[in-house]
Amino acid sequence: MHITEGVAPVHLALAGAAIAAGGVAAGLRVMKDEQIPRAALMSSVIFISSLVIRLPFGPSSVHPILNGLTGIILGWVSMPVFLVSLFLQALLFQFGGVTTLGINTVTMGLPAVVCFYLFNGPLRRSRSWRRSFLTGAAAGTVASLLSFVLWSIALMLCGKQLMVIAALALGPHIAITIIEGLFTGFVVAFLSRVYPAVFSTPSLMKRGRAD
Amino acid sequence: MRETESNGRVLVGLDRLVFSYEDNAPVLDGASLSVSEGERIGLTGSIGSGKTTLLHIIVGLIKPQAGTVRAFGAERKKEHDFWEVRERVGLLFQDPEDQLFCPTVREDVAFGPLNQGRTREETSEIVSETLISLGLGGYADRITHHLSGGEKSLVSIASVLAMKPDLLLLDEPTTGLDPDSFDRVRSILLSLSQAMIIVSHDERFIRQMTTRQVRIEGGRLTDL
Amino acid sequence: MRETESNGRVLVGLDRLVFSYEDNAPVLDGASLSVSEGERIGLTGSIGSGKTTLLHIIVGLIKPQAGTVRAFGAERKKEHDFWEVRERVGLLFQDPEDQLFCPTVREDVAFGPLNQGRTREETSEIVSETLISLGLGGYADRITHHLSGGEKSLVSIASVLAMKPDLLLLDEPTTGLDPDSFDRVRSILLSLSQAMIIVSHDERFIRQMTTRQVRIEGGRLTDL
Amino acid sequence: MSCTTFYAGETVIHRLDPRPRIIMTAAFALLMALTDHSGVLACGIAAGLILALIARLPAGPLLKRMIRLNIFMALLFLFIPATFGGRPDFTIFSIPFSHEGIVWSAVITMKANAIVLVFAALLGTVELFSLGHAFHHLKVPTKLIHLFLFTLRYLDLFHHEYLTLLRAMRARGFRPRLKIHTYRTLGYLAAMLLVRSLERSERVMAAMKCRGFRGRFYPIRHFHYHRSDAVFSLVSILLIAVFLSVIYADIWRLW
Repeated sequence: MHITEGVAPVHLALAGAAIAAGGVAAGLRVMKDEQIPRAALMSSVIFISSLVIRLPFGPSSVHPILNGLTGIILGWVSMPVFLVSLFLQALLFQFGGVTTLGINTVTMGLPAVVCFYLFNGPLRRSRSWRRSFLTGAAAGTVASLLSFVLWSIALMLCGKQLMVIAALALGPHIAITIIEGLFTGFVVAFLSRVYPAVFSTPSLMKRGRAD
Repeated sequence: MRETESNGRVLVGLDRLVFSYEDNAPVLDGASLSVSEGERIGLTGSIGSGKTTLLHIIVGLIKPQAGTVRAFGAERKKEHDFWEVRERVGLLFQDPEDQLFCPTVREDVAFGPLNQGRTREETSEIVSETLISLGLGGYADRITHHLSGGEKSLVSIASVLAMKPDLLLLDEPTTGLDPDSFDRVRSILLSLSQAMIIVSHDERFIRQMTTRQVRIEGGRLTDL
Repeated sequence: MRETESNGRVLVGLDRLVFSYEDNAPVLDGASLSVSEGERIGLTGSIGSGKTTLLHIIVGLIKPQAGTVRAFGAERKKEHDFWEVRERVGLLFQDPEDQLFCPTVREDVAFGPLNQGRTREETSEIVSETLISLGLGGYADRITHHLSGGEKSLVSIASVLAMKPDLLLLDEPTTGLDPDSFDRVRSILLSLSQAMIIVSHDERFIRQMTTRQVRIEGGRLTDL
Repeated sequence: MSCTTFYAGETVIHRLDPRPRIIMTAAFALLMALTDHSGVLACGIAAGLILALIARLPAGPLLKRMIRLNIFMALLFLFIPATFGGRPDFTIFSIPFSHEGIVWSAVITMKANAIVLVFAALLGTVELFSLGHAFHHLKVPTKLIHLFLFTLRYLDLFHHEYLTLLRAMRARGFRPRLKIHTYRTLGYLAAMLLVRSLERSERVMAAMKCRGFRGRFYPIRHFHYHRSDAVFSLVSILLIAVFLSVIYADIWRLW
């Protein structure tokens, strides 16, 4: 779900960077200093998980995207979290790239923010395993589809002829979306059972810990 | 239990294993051990002497650089050779936190049997049986992560026993337990009929629990 | 060190503390303790008995539901009452990974002094001093997460000592250490002149290191 | 982790101040994104190769990166010329491959390779934490930098926790298969890691408070701008200026 290095012409790279900068600034404003460790440690786990977890898909496997999950938990803070994570991916593995960093942050981060507004409230009110699972699955699905839509639009703006690539990716991406939904559903169901406080943003510092 | 003789069928045979982590000096350097049905072996040795490594080699989580692993009548080399081994050997990790990852106790205990290919009904029966036999009858729907340290230890034992293994590998099953949980774990382990290897640095505990004691030192095993 | 008498000024006084996590049974239930200058107190008790909780109450990370905390001559109740306490009490966490959150050793050791309001120059001097005194002279620019477990323990001790605390609270300072690091930590702790509370379940270690032993059981503290 | 970063090294490039390297990489990347001039792009690739040689980037990992990048480029060559329209260069199975499509794909491929080479040689050679500190001096918001530094700090730790849990799952007979059970198990694994990260973040925050943290960070790493850095900056600026004049001279002529 990345726009590859070099594909974006300069005006689009800059436009992407500008939109991303706005979102990141909003995220940084929401995040208080004492929430930095929490956001960062989660970002660490999200980065690791999306790299190492392989979800079986036919004879091969896909990596989870996890932006629906990130969005439900972190809201606007997802924007800086994805900026950091995409920068690291470009630096360490050459996924995405520098010129497309802004665009990719937007295609990953904006759907996350949308999921926060759509699903965080319902999830907080959810009392049953089933409902939490369904809400999580919906978030995973919506985020994955939205990312695909934004990615296709970005691709098309890079060059109309790239529509072929987007069209080719549609089939596999639908399968990926289904898997992503299932996976996110299980993660969210687990969290709402074991650690529901994770969905109520500011109040995480008050829980103590026994030895 | 203590009087069981080690004259049963050989379950696992390790022959001259060599293993080192990256470029360090070998942890195991010609280690050999054979475990027979009904045997209860105590494995002692100082920190970093390779006790845990040895257990992990038996179930193929670590592959030795030299030497052979035989288990249940066949030599085991590749990852898929160990699939059967893992279904018949129960490994209890040192820290229950490393072992338990499901939301509820029920799901954690059911995880092994489901991997063995049992149906939902069989599994749910095994889960209740196992929990009841360990005195954890009311725990099925408790959230694993919220249990106390001692309770987590008991649940992780349950999750291993639910696979009905022929051989148990127990890595420091009692460290950090409060006296009550310690007594409970001890009497559970004494009541089991499976062959087992118990790793511990508590030598008194080892002498009480096992029929044969082995010490690991300089990468080799010697009977005590 | 062992002969130091506990007749100094009282540093911290805990009086009939009550604390429970959420709706569980109280972990502390009338726990009282007083620590004087130069005292070295060993605190033992099984897992979950409230040892860590007690240390966290002293520095105000956890607020007790009843009872009083006095430190350095004043009662401490609110978050900002504890700011001064935290600058004079060094708490060493059980897991060095929690304590070492900065990228490099230098930054980690400097974190406390900078927060205490020391200048850059003072801080950099304190950092080198502290590291050298612990035999970590060449470590300043090492990347924290590349250190070995033993090295992490030593650096986290350095990061606490750099604040020049009057009282040290050490939560299981030796668990998981290899024999070499264990000896190094032990001799460092023996060489310090500060008052300290050492939490450990290793009773032999506690007897060696401390002048007074206290056991926590059923939420209360009793001298041994 | 299987990171293919290149900061282990002792070359001139490794010793340069990270700040001008960041600025020059960004400027270079924008320049490459700006131009379609094949001469400039070829020079860009040459510059990238020269930098990679000077930095002595290990061939294996670098090749792996370049292949990863060029798989997408191969896709472009496969599909774009056939669907681009315009004057066909040749036909395969009566599908016309258009000249414009081939040129377009080639331009994109050159841009991408030039940027990736320079990026790897200039930024890939900065130790990651120094990169964070350098960003601080370039006025990137402090919160973002601490987010970056904390994320980095705990990557290895959580990767290790992941491997530990996965090992325990394998020990109990788990093998990934195309089954709901697999997705559920891996979902629990990720969720468990998140719970652990949250609990650890509380302990980290507590440790920070204990050492007097009241919401202010003090970064202390400083860099020194040496003569070699000035030389590097000057050469880079000159090169970029030459590229720019070529590009604009070209546009002018087209005009």
